[in-house]
Amino acid sequence: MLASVSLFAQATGNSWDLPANIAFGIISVIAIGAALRMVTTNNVVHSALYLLIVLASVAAVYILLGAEFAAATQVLVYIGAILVLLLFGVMLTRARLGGDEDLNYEQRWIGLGVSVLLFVVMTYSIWEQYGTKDEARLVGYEPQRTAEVADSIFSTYIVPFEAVSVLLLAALIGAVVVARRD
Amino acid sequence: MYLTQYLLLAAVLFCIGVYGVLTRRNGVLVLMSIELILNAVNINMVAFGTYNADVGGQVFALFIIAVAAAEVGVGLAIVLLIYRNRRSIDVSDASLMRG
Amino acid sequence: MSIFAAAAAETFQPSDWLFENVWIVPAIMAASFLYILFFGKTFPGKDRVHYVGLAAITVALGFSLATAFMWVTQYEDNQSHGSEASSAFVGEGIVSTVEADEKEESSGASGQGCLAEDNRVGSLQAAGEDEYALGTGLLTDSGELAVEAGEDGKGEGHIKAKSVVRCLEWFSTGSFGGDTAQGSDNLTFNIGTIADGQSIMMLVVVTFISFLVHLYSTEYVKGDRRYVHYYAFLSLFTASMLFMVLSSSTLQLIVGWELVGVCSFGLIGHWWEEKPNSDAALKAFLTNRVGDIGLLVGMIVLFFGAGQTFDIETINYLAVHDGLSQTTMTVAALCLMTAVMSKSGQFILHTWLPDAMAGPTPVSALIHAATMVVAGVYMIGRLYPVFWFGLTIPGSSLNALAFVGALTVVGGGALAFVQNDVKKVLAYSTVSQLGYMVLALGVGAWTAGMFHLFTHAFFKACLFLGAGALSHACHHSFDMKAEMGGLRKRMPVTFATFMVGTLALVGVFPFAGFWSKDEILVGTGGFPSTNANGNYTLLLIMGLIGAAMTAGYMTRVIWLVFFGEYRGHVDPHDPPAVMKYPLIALAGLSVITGFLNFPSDWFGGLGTRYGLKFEQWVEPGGGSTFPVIGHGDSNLALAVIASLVGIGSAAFVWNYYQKLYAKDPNATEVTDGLRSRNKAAAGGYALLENKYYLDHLYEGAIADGTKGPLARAAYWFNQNVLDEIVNTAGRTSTVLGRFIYRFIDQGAIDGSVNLSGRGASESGGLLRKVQSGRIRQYASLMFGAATVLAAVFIVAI
Amino acid sequence: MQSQVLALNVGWAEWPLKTLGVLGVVLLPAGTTVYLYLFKMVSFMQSRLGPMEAGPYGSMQLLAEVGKNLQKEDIFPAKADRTVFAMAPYVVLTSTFLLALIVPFGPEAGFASLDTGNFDATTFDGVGVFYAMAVTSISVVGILMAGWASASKYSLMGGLRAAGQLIAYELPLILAVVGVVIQAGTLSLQGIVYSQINGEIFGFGGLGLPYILTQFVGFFIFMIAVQAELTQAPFDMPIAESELVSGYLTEYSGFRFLMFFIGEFATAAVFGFLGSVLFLGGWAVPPFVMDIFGIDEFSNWFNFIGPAVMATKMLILTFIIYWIRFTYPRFREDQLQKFAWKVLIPISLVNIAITGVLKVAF
Repeated sequence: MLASVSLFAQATGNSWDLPANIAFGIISVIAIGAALRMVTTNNVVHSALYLLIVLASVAAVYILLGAEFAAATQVLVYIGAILVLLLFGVMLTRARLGGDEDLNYEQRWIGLGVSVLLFVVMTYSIWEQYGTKDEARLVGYEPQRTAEVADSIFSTYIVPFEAVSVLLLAALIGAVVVARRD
Repeated sequence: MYLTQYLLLAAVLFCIGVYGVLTRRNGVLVLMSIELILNAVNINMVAFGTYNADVGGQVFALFIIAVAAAEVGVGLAIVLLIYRNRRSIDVSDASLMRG
Repeated sequence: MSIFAAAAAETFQPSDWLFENVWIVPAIMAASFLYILFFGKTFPGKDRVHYVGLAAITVALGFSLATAFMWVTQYEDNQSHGSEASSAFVGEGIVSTVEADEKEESSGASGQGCLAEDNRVGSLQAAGEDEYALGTGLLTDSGELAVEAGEDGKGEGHIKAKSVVRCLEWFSTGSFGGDTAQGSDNLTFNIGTIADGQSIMMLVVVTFISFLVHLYSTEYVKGDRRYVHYYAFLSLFTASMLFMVLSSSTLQLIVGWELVGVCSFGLIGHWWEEKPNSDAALKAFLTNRVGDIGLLVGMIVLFFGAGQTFDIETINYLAVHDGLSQTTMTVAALCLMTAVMSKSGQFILHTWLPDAMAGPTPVSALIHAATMVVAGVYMIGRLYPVFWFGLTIPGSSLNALAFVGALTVVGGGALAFVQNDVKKVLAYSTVSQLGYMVLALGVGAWTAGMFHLFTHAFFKACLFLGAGALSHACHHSFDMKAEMGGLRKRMPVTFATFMVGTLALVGVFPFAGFWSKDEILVGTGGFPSTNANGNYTLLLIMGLIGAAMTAGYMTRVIWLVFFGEYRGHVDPHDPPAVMKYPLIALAGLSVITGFLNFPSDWFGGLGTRYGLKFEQWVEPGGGSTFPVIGHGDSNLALAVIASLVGIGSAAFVWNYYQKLYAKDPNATEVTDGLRSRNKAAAGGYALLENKYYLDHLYEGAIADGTKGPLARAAYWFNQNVLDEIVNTAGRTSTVLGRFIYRFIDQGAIDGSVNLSGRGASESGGLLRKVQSGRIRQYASLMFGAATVLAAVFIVAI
Repeated sequence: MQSQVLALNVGWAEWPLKTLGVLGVVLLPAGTTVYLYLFKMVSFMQSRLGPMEAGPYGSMQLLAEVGKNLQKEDIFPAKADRTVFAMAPYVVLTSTFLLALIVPFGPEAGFASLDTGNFDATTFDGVGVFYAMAVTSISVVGILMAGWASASKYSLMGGLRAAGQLIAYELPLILAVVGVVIQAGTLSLQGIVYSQINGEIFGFGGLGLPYILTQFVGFFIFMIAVQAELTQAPFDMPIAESELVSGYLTEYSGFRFLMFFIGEFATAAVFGFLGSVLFLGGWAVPPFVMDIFGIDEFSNWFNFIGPAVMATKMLILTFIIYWIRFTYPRFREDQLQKFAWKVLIPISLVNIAITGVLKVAF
């Protein structure tokens, strides 16, 4: 797959658009398909594994957007920690093998209706605002350097950073307090 | 390459996440759907960051990832607590706050 | 070679890894403190925790000795290389010298980045002129000191070493508005180290004494209930003292200053279960707080005066080059003087120091004799231009600092006569000796003051550790009248070392105190043909009286402790080896350290070659950040007079006790002596016994005096003013309240409240049906509503 | 733009070669270490006779083992979740392959560079080390999948234990590397190699400055954490044969077991590569050796010598790993967790703090 992308990259004189578009297409198809399966499958663990695919695709999207540090963080935190935690949670509660018929709410039309409505509204507004207008083009963007990210975290965004660190501590303590057995 | 396509991908994932939140009975699955929503938001963040050539988007995506980690930690703790008390993590059963 | 060369002394920049990284020494001690603090209790066998402290202090001592060695080596190397260069400068005259100086300055400044370059270079032209004026050998209007270096020939040809400053940015702030020394709007606070003769000298003194005290304490506080705590504090103290000594900014100095204060507090109150000890700790702490306020205010004054900088070098530079107004310096110096008076036990804030003897004796040796109490003296030395120009009495060539010092010399010495506790005698002696240091700094004999600090550290530590050995032997008592006497034969080593320490303290040739005290007396310039800076005849006499007193009370101690009959009831012996060897080491140093700075015109050729080494090594280089300081000529006649005065006083006291002994071997004082016969003498004794009533003054007059009237005034104000207001308000509101209740509350408000309550209740009943308690339904509603809202916005906009 | 997407800056013709290269980098060291250490060294160490029959001195034993496993029947337990069961070993191997992808074997010898910014060997920027740490954590998912899909309580317990252990030791692993990153001032693996070449020991540059000298605390923690990440003894609690009958591997056999097995040894080798890049100077030889031969670190020679140097260093590090594996008895589960959280993590945090202070000070 990536080889073909690379092929296109050379064929089009290293123009970025085509290979990136192809890569994006493949990634988004995988992501959307996995996401759909994730919310419809009858097996909790399968659902978590489909989430894994979605998360990995999102990491690929980050790389496509030049945000490599975010991509690595996505893999490290989401796949390495959050997903494992979720799998833990599944296995500690209801790791039933095989399908589980009552995973979904009976009246799923409400959810379907709300999300379709939401989708229509969002798509409309996005298309209206950006569409295929010229100013919405991403051309010749540079990958964002890790050093810049670090610098801006520790200067411009130092206050949110500290807030997040306090939040993590609070969540840690909170999780322990909530889940401990006594 | 258009910004639009990333935003649309994010919108699709977001809506799927909302559907998951609204239809799943299992608490852990609800949490997973919320993660999906957060990821959709993150794509937007990073896409706009790249669009504006500003690392701010990426930085906030990182913050959201950190917050998501905290959220999953606490959320799972709550789910485990519910499971321990009721032997079930069906969120439909947890309706003690009925008016 | 003469005036000019000395006025604009050439400098060189020592370069060595060690000078750049002296911060390692305090860092080691801080690490040791943290280690002991966190792991001390779980250390394998917590009674062996001293290994950690000892290891750390040994490494630190090695580092400081290496640093000092490197400093001295570089200095000496430069002398041999630089002599031709310096003579070349002489040929070209003053202008080239100043230019050379300027080059040195600017390169030094740019290399370090601590000083604002433009600031410094910009004012150098003026500086050069100043120095020219100085060079003519006159006192300038600003009270700067002119020195005639040509005649004594001491400073001749010596190229001073510049201090090695290394700074890192600590933190920076937004703009305060206005110009700052850094040149930009943002204020940057640096943290850094200064390595120069003064700080390296202190480095060696502190680590060395601390090392010996660590060693000594292994035996002295063995089995103590807070052994771990003790060693943690020793490490912290050493770390913070070194931090203070090396600090390159006044902010950092304050941090170190307060940290040593905390350690002092903790160690004085080491045995806090006993009330007097914790009282003493509190007293020390509170007295120091008085000074600390002065310190803070002074530093803040300097901060703004010097264009918003805490950098010591910048402040000194500005002080020397008229960058600070006379008023600023006077105010700052007066405030800082309070701090010095409290920390360094100057008269009248010295009262905490004798009480501080409640702490363990090794601590007294380390903190309350050798190192911490000289922090004030050190600060004067560090910010010398500020003190020197700031405290100069306007319209005269006299300096207020000197008078404070001289008063302390005599006042502290007199008190030492009436103490029965051997440690308290030593404590007052410390007060008195600190007075000498301040006196020396006040009269402009900077080197003499620092040298006395240096020698005093060794012999006073020797005496204190000796006192500790005595107490260790005599049932943990320091009462020399009740528990001691005749120990000469029972504790020969202690006696010998104590004797050496005493001789050094009294200033007997050739012990250390002789040289340093003599320099101070010379420095006062009160004696004919000493060529010193000032002309303080009165202070010279006070200094001599102080010398006589020192000899007197120390003879009294020696007699009461080591001669006569033994009056205690245990069998005292010399202490074990770990306590003995520190004593011997210190006694040895008390003999030889004096020779580091013996006058160059003594001992013929030996003097010219090896004399005044301390001065050359320690004295700061150049006139850029330091006022030109003078060196009096040594004077044999003055030395003889001072010695004779001491010996005479000692002989008098000795004779007194000898007679007493002949009358009754067990007597320690005459019951029918002068005091019972002469009213004036009795009064004087009572005055001394009550420590000039200072404690009474502080407690009775100041504390109680302000407490009582203040309380009464407050009570009156409370009763008559506040209560009246409250009562009136109360009465008014009662009337008003009744009115409101009847007409407004019952009618209008209650009515509307009831109405809204019914409304809420009924609408709640309607909405209740939505509240199913099902999260999913809530979520659907939330998302649905948000979507609808978004759709509305899209359509509307 | 070229440097942006790690996969796209490779000419298309290089792709098959690179794919083969990655396969080789993962499989060859795995085979070597298995043969050298698992078959031979342990036999010497434990004074017993190792495999001697297949080929001269048993040199064909490896092939025999592979053949044996390939021949075996591919068994799925009756109640197993077949898809997940089948996928699990691939997920574990994916982690290893992704890790091998970024190891630099020479100035330009590598499969994918994650470096961005300037490439003039002075300023390196990128996410190399961070990427390595991130992909390491993927294997946890594979292990949980294997444990759960086997439909066996031994497997499930083993999988949960393994995941717990891997998460617990992931932290010290990352934190130990942070010290190196601080000292090198870059996340890029290539940058770390260069900064070790250009380093000086008190002004003496002949040895460069392998970070094992300054970051020895980090190195120890790294090696211990690697040992635990590989679930090698003394950290082999998850596959404890005596109580969990091989943990999450219980139900695996034949080809899929072989994949896990290869994954374990290949990961050890790749961690060996990573460790030598981070702590032993990577593909470079000490600068004084370069001086002797008159080459510098940008020389093309290193694209050929580099892999050999790396292999040597890797073999040394994996030797240590297996040496410890065959020497120490197993930790108890609670001891294992305690060791990670109460010993390794605090020490590595202190190490980071001290490194930071020293970095600022010097």
